[in-house]
Amino acid sequence: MHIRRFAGRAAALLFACLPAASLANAQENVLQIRAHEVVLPDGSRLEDAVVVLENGKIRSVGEEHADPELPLVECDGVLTPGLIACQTASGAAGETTDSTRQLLPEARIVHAFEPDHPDFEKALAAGITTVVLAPSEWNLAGGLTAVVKTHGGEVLSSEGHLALSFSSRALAGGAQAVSFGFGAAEADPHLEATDGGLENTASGRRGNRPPTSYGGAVALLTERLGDTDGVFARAAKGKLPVYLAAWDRNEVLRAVQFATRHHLKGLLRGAPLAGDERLVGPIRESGLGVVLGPFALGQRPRSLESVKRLQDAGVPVGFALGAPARHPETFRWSGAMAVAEGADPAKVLDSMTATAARLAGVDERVGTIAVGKDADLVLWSGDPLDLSSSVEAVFVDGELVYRKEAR
Amino acid sequence: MRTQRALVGLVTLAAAFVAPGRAHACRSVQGSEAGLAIRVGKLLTMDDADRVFDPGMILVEAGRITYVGEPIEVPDSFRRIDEPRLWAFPGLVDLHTHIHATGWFDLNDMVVPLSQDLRATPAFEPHEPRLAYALAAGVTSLFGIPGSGTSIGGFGLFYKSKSSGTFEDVVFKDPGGMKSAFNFNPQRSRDLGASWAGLTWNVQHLCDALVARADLDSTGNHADPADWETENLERVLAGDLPVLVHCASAEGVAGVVRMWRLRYDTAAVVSHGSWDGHLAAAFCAATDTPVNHGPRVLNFTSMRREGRVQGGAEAFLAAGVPNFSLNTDSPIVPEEELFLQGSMSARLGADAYAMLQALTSHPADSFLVGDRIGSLEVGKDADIVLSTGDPLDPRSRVEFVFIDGEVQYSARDDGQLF
Amino acid sequence: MAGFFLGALALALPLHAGAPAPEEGRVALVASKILTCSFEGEQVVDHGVVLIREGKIEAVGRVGEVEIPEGYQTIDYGDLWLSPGFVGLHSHEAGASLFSGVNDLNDTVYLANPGMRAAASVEPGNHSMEMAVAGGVTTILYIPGSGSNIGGQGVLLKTPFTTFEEKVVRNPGSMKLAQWGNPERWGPGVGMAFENWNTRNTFRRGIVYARQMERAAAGEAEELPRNISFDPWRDLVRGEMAVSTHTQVYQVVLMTLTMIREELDMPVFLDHSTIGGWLAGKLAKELGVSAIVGPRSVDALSRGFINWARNKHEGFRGNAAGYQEMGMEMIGFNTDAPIIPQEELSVQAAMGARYGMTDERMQILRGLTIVPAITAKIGDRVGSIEVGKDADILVVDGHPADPRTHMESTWVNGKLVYDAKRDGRRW
Amino acid sequence: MYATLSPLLVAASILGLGAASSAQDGPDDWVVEADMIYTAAGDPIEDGRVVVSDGKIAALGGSGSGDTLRVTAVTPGFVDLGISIDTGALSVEQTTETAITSRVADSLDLFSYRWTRALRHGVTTALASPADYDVIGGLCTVLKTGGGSDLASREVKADACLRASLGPQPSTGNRTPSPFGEVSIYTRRPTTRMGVEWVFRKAYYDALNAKRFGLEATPEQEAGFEVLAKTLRGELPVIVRTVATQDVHTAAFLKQEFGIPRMILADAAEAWKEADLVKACGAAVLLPPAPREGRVKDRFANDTYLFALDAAARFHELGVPIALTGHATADPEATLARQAGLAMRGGLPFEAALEAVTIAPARMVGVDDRVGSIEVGKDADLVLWNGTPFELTSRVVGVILDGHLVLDPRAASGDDE
Repeated sequence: MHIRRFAGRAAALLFACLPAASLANAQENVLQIRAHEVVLPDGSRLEDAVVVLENGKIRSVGEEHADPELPLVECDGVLTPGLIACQTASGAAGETTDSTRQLLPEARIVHAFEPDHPDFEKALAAGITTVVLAPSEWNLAGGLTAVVKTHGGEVLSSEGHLALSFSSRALAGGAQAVSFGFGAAEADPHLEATDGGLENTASGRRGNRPPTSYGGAVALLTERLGDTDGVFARAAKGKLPVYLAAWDRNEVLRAVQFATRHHLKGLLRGAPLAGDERLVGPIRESGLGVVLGPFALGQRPRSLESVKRLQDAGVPVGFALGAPARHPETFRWSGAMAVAEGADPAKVLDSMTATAARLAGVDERVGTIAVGKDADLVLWSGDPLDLSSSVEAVFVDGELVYRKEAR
Repeated sequence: MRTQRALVGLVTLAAAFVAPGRAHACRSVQGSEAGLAIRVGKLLTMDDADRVFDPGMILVEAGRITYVGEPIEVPDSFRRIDEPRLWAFPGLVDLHTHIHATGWFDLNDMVVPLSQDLRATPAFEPHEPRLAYALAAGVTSLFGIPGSGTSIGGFGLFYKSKSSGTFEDVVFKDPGGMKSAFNFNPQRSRDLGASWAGLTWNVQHLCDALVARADLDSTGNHADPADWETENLERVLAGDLPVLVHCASAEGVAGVVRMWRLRYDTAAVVSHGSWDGHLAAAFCAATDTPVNHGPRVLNFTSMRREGRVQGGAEAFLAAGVPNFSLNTDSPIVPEEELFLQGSMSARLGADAYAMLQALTSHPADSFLVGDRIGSLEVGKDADIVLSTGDPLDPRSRVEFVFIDGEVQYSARDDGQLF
Repeated sequence: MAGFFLGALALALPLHAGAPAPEEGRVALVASKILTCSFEGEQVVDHGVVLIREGKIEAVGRVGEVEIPEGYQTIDYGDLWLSPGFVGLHSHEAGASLFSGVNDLNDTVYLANPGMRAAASVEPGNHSMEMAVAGGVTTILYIPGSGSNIGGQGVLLKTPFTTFEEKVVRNPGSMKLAQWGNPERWGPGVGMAFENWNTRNTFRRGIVYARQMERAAAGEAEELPRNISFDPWRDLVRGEMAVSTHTQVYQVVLMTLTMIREELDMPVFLDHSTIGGWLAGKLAKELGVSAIVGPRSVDALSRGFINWARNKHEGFRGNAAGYQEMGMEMIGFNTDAPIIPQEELSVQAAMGARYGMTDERMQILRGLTIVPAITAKIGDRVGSIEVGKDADILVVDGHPADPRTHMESTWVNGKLVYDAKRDGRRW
Repeated sequence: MYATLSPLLVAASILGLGAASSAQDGPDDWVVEADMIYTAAGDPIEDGRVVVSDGKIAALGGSGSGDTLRVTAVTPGFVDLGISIDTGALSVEQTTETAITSRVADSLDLFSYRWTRALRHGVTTALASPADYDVIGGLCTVLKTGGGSDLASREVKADACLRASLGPQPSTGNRTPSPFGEVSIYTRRPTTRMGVEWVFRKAYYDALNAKRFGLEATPEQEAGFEVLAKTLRGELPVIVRTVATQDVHTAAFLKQEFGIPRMILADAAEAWKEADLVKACGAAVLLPPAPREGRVKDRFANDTYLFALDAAARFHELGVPIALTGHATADPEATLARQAGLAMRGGLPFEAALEAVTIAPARMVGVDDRVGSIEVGKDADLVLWNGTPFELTSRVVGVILDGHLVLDPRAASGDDE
């Protein structure tokens, strides 16, 4: 546990009076939380409101007074929904890329979900209660993403999105082909001892050779969208959202045009310069969301501005965690840096909660403090985007799962 | 090495006898007949009268030539060799060779710049393996000399490329002459003589002293007996022994003529004279200095500057050099390719017959051994080569080589070695 | 590129300065000796004259018997000789140099690659061709390498000239076969048996395709879908070109003769054919197969290759001489350029003579000229100084195969493409 | 197979974003007055006026509503068929040597600053081709070098010609099977020029055989056969990269063998050595940028070739259609305008040099109905000069693309006013 020196007003959390054990056997495990500010779904904040949790759900929001018989948690910080990261490889570092083939659309990354992996504890401690496990951009069709909670091992969705890649890394001739194995094909039946004029390298593709050009990749994906059944077919019918990885601007434009042409729903991943004035229009028209970041401290302002530009254009934005390469604590930094470049703080916080839930396709369960939703909440010592504030407590399914150690 | 050589000699000898179908018993045990009569289709004597006999006959008795000319009646006691389709010509002579010793370190002794008291003889090895190939190509006499590492390398010896015999059978003049080097190779940075000036002063300082002493004794008797160290050098300065001087480039050739011919009036021969040495050819002609050219017969400077191919021999002969000969500086160019030096010079414009002289009579005469070798004349050694055609024509094949009247090589029996 | 003679005839020799202005392409060459090298008939014309018109030889004969008509530029070469241009049937030098990093030699994706055409990589006017012209070689067969059993199709070219159309004599010029000796490196387990099976299998399929397409052309059969890999067999079946075979070692030469010539009835000639190949000379003579010998001129009698250690004296045995002893007449020479530079083709002939090949009926010079020309089936165009043939003529100061001889000038297609005085002596 | 962009997006992109540089929205009206207007369609007009409105050339002379731009000379926007702005290996489908049906349009990067730089040097229309790693690289597209970020708004002619390449370039990277039999997509033919010629001929004969003998083939092959059939009918020109003289004569013989009506020899540095053959076979020639030294080693194909500065003049005299290219490199010496100047120094007359960078290339790829000359009704692509075009002393001071003022002569050289 990091020992952090925080200057400024240290929130005195009145937890001391309620021993943890007694919380558990309260009447039908009901719990009341009173915070100085409660973030509502529309981004506004309630002053000194009480939120009542029951059986892991939110029973009511905004009560004036707390019921004296019921256990009460009071804190003069901010109560927000649990943060949601739209991309991570927590606990599955080596599992997001397959080096034997380019197309593995039916693969499910949920099989790599290891609930009690330490990566998830770290995420929890940073206020992140739900994450999207996603395949990497090295495979042309990496498979299906999974949406999971960071505590309790619950899988919200084992078929979140169909991950496709428009990045140059997915092309056999790409600069950093993972291993030359990508290029290997099964022994060429035509490579006899004598060429005898038989068809060999002439027209037509040979074997399961992966494409080496952008045009080839688009053609292959278009061809697969014509499948009659399977994940490609479901994506084509709009029943399965897509998760399009793209980095350079021409890759982003190509991905957007592909989604528009085939009426696909879902989101873009990567796209640091999605805010370019020639891209915002096409992205807005396509209806795709954009998962940006994670931003590093040295990030160029041009990509930080993308958050503001996309949000101003009404494009739903989410943030990527990038664990285990990145420490979950840096998740908030991406949002903070975006605000520094002019993004609206409320919208940024929303893109870490409500919008992220919508992009992950689990907004009916999590993402806002609203009646009926899962009781995934985070108590902050101050405003979450204010780097000096810290996580005081995290509730998942109404249960206190993390509490900052008293000094 | 030597024992194996001898063994092979025996085997070959034996094989000659038992080889079926080989009619030529030209190799027979010597001594039982009075002499040998060789009749050939064309005989090049290479003598001063340039006589050619078509056909021709040579009589050999006791290793010496007793008759050269038109075919004549031969007494029955003579053994006859009749080869109507072959040419005969004298064994080839190479004045600049270093294959008398197998060890590389026997080439130069460079402790002091002037080694006039050293001789190549101690390092000499009679049946050096490379000589077998030289013999197969018709080279019969070689002047084995130290290298060009010092201004005066020492004294060389004349020997023959026999396939058998001891030191006495093989060597016919020791010392045969001195070896000196004028520019490029002897210019060492370590000691005096790094520059031409230093090098020239070194030699002249020694020779001037010897000449002065010789003048004192011109009354016929030496005041004190010749110092054993400089005894041979004094014979050179007196003109008894010739000196072969390694040099290159026009200034090099001119420097050699100026010192060894004009200053000391010795029997000096300019050796190599390559790169653009032929520009000093007129100076050689004017001073009657023989030139021993090679192994580079191609003028490199004209190749580089004008992109034109030009031969060195043609230039020397055009200037009227009286005695022109060719060398291989073996093993730089293999000894057996001595005749090719002549072919290439002819290809590059030199007169063909002059090139034949450059391989036979001229080298012998320029080094004062013309009385014994270099041409087929009565009284000379019976060093005779029989070949299928013109000696300079690479298409010709050497069939037999006689040295001192005995067959030392037979392509038909030993297999064509080159 | 400098020194190349491109356009119209402009001659430096001021002979007969007074004659009327010569018409384009009309020349009369007078020389003390003309080595015609015609396959039959008179081989030498003393003090003769050759009339050239539009690149062809119009007349050959003694001065006085052949009249020099009006408008011919006469050149009297005095005591120099005239010889036909040499024909080199094994060259890899007409394309990019083998050391230039560009691979024009072998495309051996398969063990048999009959579809490859060497014409695609001919680079007119490169340095090797300039030297070949200076060495007297006027026609070459440029072929792919021996990296695979069937390297592809060669092309017959004239060595000078800077455009492909002026250089080409016949395309395809030959089919390049490598019986054995290099193609083993194609893959593990590739040996004589498998190679011969694969070669016979490919030849069989090619011959079946070619015969049906020939009958279809004559309207007697159904046409097959065009197969550019088997097209060369149509020329072979018509007998318009031969298979040039890299073959050496006695039993491999035997396989070339028995399989390709006898069993498959294909026109073929032996390239290299050294290392004891001459032992099959008698059979080659019966089957009418020529031997283009080289670049090795000798076989060392000792069991191994030539004994470089020089400590054993067993002498050498001439390859060309071996074939001659077996009664063969059709013996040519080969440099496998650039293994031996193309310009040294005449030296190969000299080595043939040195190692025992007799020359009383000019076999050496014929081996450089008419024999390879007839072997490559262009005997009607080059190889000798006869009426109607291309005017490919060398001006030499002695026997062309004698290394001492100097090439004064080279005429190809009636144009003076090299002159030692004008261009500077190149070789 | 890959449908063009849906109309939805087209409207959006035009609305959205002007040219990269000076951001005037929508085409507007201009009146360009110049001492000399070189129309590349007949004699130049002295002291004339070009009226631009609604992205087209409205009139030559007379009055117009837009602002007036006063410059010394005006030429049509340049057309560069060898601009070679591509995404390198990612622009060509190397799973097969004859990717006949793949389209470079799907792999373009229109955000690259090189388009903008070429535009500011006067190149308004360009042919985008795939990189030359395949024997037949696929279908090229003619597009404007400026305009919206998506291709549809810029494309002048989709599938304008079929790209092929001879010489050692397509075989770099390929290799023969190794003795250990390991097989990868690069273990294939060609590995030499002979192999390249074979693959090209095989593709055509497969198409001819399939049609003639009704052989069955995959849909993709059928599409490929149809593209090749179009080249044989002359509807689609073939642009073949032939740098060395070997490749020039191979291309000429292939043209004659298959009777391909329209063929452009691209980057034909040594075509001057086979000038008569090029004339005889009726091919057009696209000359590469002049190298600084006389002899240049081709970067890709490590093939040494000899460039002749008077090549353009020779072909002009022979009546062979010629075009020049600048390869849009960063080297200021290699702009397309500079190439025209260098060709003139090699003996090419001014009119022929002007045509070689405007109407001639446009005619070669069949877009001379819209671009390549200053004629009423054509696209308003103009290059404004402060002196005689192509002279070393002159500079491109203004560029108008589809009526947009991309480079403003007034701003560029304030002192001109």
